[in-house]
Amino acid sequence: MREISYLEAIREALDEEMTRDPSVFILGEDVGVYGGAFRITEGFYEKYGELRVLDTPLSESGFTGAAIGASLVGMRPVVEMQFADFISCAFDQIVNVAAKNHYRWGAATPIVIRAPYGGNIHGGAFHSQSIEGFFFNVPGLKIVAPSTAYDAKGLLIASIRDNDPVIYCEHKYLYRRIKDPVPEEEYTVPIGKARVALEGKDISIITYGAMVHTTLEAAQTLKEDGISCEIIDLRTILPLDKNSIFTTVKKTNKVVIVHEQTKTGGVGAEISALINEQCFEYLDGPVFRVTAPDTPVPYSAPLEETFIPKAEDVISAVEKLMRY
Amino acid sequence: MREISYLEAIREALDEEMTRDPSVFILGEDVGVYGGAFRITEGFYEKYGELRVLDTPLSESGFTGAAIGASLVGMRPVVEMQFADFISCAFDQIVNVAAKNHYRWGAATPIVIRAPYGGNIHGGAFHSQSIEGFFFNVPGLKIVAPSTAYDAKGLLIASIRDNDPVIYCEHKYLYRRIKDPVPEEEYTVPIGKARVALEGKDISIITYGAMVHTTLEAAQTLKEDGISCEIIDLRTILPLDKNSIFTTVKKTNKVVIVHEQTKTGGVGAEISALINEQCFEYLDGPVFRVTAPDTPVPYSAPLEETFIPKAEDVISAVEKLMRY
Amino acid sequence: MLEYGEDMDIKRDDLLQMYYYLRLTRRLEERITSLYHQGKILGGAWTSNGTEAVSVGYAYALEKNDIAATYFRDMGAFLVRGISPKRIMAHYLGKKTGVSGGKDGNVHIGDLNHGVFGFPSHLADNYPVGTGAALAFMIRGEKKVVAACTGDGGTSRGDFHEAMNLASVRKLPIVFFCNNNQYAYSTPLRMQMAIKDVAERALAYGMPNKIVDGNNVAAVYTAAKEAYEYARNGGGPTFIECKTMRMHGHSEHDSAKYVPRELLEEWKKKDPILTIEKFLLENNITKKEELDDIDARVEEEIDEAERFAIESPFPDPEETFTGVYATPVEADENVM
Amino acid sequence: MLEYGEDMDIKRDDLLQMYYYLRLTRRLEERITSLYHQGKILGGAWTSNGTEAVSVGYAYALEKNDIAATYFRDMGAFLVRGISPKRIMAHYLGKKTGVSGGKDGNVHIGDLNHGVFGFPSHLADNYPVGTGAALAFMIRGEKKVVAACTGDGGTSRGDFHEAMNLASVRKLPIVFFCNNNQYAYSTPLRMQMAIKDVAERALAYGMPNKIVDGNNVAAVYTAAKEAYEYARNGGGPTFIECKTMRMHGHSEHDSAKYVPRELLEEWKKKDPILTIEKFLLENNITKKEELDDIDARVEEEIDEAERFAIESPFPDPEETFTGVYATPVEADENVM
Ligand SMILES: Cc1ncc(C[n+]2csc(CCOP(=O)(O)OP(=O)(O)O)c2C)c(N)n1
Ligand SMILES: Cc1ncc(C[n+]2csc(CCOP(=O)(O)OP(=O)(O)O)c2C)c(N)n1
Ligand SMILES: [Mg+2]
Ligand SMILES: [Mg+2]
Repeated sequence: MREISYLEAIREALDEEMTRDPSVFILGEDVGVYGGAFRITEGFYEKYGELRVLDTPLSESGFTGAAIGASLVGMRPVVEMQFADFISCAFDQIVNVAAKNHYRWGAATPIVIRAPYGGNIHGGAFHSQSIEGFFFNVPGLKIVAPSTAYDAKGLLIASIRDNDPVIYCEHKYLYRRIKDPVPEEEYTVPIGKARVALEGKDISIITYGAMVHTTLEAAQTLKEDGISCEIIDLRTILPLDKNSIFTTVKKTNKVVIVHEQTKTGGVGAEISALINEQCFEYLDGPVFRVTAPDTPVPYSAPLEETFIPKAEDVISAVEKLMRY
Repeated sequence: MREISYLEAIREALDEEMTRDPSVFILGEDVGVYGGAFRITEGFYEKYGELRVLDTPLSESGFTGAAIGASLVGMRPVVEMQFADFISCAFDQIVNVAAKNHYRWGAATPIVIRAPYGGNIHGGAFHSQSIEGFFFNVPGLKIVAPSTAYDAKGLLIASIRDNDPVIYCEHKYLYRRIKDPVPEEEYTVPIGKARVALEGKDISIITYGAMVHTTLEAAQTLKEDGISCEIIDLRTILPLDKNSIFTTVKKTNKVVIVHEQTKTGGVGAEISALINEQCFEYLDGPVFRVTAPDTPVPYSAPLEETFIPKAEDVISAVEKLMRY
Repeated sequence: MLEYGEDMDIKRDDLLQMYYYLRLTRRLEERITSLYHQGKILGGAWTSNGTEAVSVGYAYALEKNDIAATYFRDMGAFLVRGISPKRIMAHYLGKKTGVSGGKDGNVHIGDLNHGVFGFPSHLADNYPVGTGAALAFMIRGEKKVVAACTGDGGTSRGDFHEAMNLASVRKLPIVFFCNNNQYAYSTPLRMQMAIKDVAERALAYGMPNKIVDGNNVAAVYTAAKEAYEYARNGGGPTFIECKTMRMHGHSEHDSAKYVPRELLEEWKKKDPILTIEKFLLENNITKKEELDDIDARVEEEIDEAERFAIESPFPDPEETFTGVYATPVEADENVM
Repeated sequence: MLEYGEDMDIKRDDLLQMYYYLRLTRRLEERITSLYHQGKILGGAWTSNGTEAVSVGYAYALEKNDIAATYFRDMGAFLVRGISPKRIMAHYLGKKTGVSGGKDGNVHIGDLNHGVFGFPSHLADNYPVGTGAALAFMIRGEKKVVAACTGDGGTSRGDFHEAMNLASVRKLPIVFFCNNNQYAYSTPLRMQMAIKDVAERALAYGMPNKIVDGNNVAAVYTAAKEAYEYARNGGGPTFIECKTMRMHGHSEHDSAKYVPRELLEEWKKKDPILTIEKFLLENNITKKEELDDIDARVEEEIDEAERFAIESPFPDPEETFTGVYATPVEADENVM
């Protein structure tokens, strides 16, 4: 199968869905004429016209609200945040309007918000944030975070077709660094289903996004030391795929959670708490978390390197748990 | 000692701090002439003048940003959100400016944001939210949530004197329903320190805010059944008082966490994860969470009653864990 | 004689219909208020008392397939758009038969079957949301328009600005209304903005604006109709300030001591129902008896609505857990 | 002869100082750009190239105890306020000796010792923040003012609106500047707003506005000075649009193909440094030699800054964990 990059996968998903369904359109800053800050929508303006690849004024709350309104009358808007960090400006529209519409008055809000997130790109505190924590406690939202080109495409198509507001966390660090086989035929990756990124028997590592690759790297080293890791790539963060989580816990009885998001109140906390609640007797040791520390994302290279979890961090957590 | 209400305690704290320190001022909607939607600042306008009890236009982001700027030049602003729910409109200023100022460029941002939060008042999805989840994953913020008049006063004074941005979660349901002894003399309740609301030996219940009272009620019933509960009232949610949490876990070996906030990604998840990580061998059973379900806050009485955790819910979780 | 009729191009039936909706709005909200005081409606009660002509006028001028992106003093719009008093009353009582099935309450009324976007409490949030519907109409080449409304206070919010700007840049088919009732809770207009007329806000967007007497339903209707046609034909958005006065407190628990009594006295004389009534009678468009008939019909409808609401069942407690998603991912496992 | 000098009331020394700062800004940013292309500066490089007169002018007109609430094309303001090229260069290189000790980078420069509010990336966020400092000055009865700046694109954000409105209602001592460089990233002004001049934004707030030639540092300085005095004396805020042109891409990785070449050609002739140079020489205010001396001094300073920055140590990795709070609650236990 041909291989394409994570970025190309996102572009293809958008392109195919826009061709297939005239209700899909894109809006955000510089997505049109310019093709987007990360060039995701390059060529779309020429292909779909200025109304379906809509350059907006600099106003995240305004254009996110507009996406919500358009979705209420039958459109399927895809909002591009130039960087995920700017989603904070649209927070109110997302948590109070989009997330609550269906519960409050039965109005489905099929919008996708693309959030180019994550660090390791020397972006500093305002261009590197993991933003899933802003929304993880907000009922009514869905959050996905692909780690491969295959999932990037399949999850984006699924998100566009989904009838709920979906925050699509695309990791900037992966854009041009990850390439993997992606079918030419139409497919979707279901929202709410994790995948086993690596089968193993000794210990489970639950992770998502760019950390899947860090974790795979760690597992490679650990394998050489005779430790067989099972890696669960969550793919969807909200709602969590509890079945997949519990299945792997019951299989290996040991769990390490890895994420780039800061620790306190992170996705890992919920996973750990769920495991504790429902698989307590299966646990052979504590559930460890390998995460970024509770700080903003620092800029300087030695600081950012310290901030982002590394394969060595995963390895030492696994080893510590194996010794437990 | 004289008893005053939770609401009066908040008012006294503000009044005394404004008298003591000319750099303290209040801003928000209708806080001046009107004395605030909940009448917290009644009489302040006359006493301190229109600039220190400042009625603002309807613009949460604007006046929160203004508070940040004032704090950077030596003031200690107290922002009143009319309802905590409206804090969503100021989200960007709080998480990107206030929270990151000190880490990024060493600028302390001593602001307090008063957030009248919580349900059980038939307010519906927009006037009942617990908003701690919006901010719990944001390094640089402090979040407090008093459950008694004593703590309401002491924590508010401590928050005003603190040099970091503090979100002060005051539970609307408690305003006029809770009264307890409050000294006339100046005192503070330290940020970051939980308290033992009830000593016990069989099981620990960790909670905060209005749920402290629900939990005390449950403990009363459980006591009659011979179960001795220790109740930890967190008082500060961010950063968590890990020592107090671990101490009670090591004492009773059984933990139930109770909060009104919705479950997924709630404060309870982090507490459970911390306990799992650091006190695993002390646990005699899973850590259960009693929380609101993952839904917006519904309006209709039977729905809201179902939504808000009750003493019976706490009792059955405790009983289940005791049987474990 | 009132100016009302001058260069007015409104059919008799329409005038009578608007009279009917004004009455219906007033009386429905009065009934809601009294049920609130009886403790049957929980939480709070806000009314559009004295300002009903704004929402009745702008909604009545809409076509069937247009959209109203409402705010919380738009009871008139809910009714004009065809949401029945029964369902509204049941909604206020938190009943299963209400607009939201009990999930939401009081002023938070929305129903896509009637082209009404529900009000999110956060003021002005519906300005961007309304803009989005207008954008959809433009993309699809449909000749529909959107009416979006907020209060004078709401115009101070960032979302107001971002929506007005986007609508102007893209010449979207939307008309923005401001119910300028001179107060935002206790905050008078002069503490809300440093301009004389809210309409001046539109200058920042190069958007046409208009000031109308918000107590004159015909004037609101006419201005709205005109602006809709302009928008429908590609002219772009208009901002319409409706000058009126909030005649009650912010809500039923606010005595509004901060409002000068003389101001209320002055506006009482300009009551929108009195105004249209006088006009209809003085111009011999109708007779007292016909209006009495309408009033009687209104009373009946409201009695019936109350009866219906009171007799309706509450939602089942289990419904707390349903409806979070339009497409649930899977049955959530029960954790405890 | 340039209009520059007409009714100008600027001392010779001040003109030369502004010339110096323009040069320093230009050359410092050029050096930054070249270090970026050498891979020594990570992440990105944005410059104020072609628009330096805006920030040099507004900052030079401030008094020592005033505040500048900056945005990301305000290098001139950082320098004028006394933040040294050394510390700025070290900041860009992520060094411990930089303004933020390596915690932050590139355009995010703030230092309260120099009365500079750091730029949060989120455009226009510093408008409300600046407003707050002005409010503090008013509360304390201090005769200080605030200068807040943002881009043309930044004026579309809600925070712009909320800050402008609050400042107007309260007549706060703040002057709002807009660096109107005609583009927001790739978005031209006409897709950003449906008005001719950004200055029209001020009409919505009843705020005085002024349009100045943003490439004429003396004009910016004079307008700023006047507005500061007005604000200092209780007159309230002013909005000043500085018309200029972004002469590079949005950042170094943007070739700005979307900008018509003729537009750049046209503005190249109006370069702010050329403009002041010509003025100074043609009016015999200075001689070429004096300017050459200044230029040489600038080169030296920048060489020294680069040397300093390159020789400075990186922060210790442990510093990742420090400084989150001004008042840490307690040493956080180590979890793993
Ligand atoms: C963003 C936001 N902040 C605060 C509130 C609380 N609040 C409800 S109504 C109101 C005043 C509204 O004034 P205005 O916009 O003039 O509308 P009116 O009530 O006068 O019709 C306020 C502050 C809110 N609903 N939304
Ligand atoms: C709220 C927000 N959204 C998006 C961005 C990303 N961004 C950085 S600069 C820029 C364009 C800014 O244009 P303008 O305000 O005109 O300033 P200029 O760069 O032209 O000086 C954008 C969209 C941002 N910084 N802040
Ligand atoms: Mg009003
Ligand atoms: Mg610009």
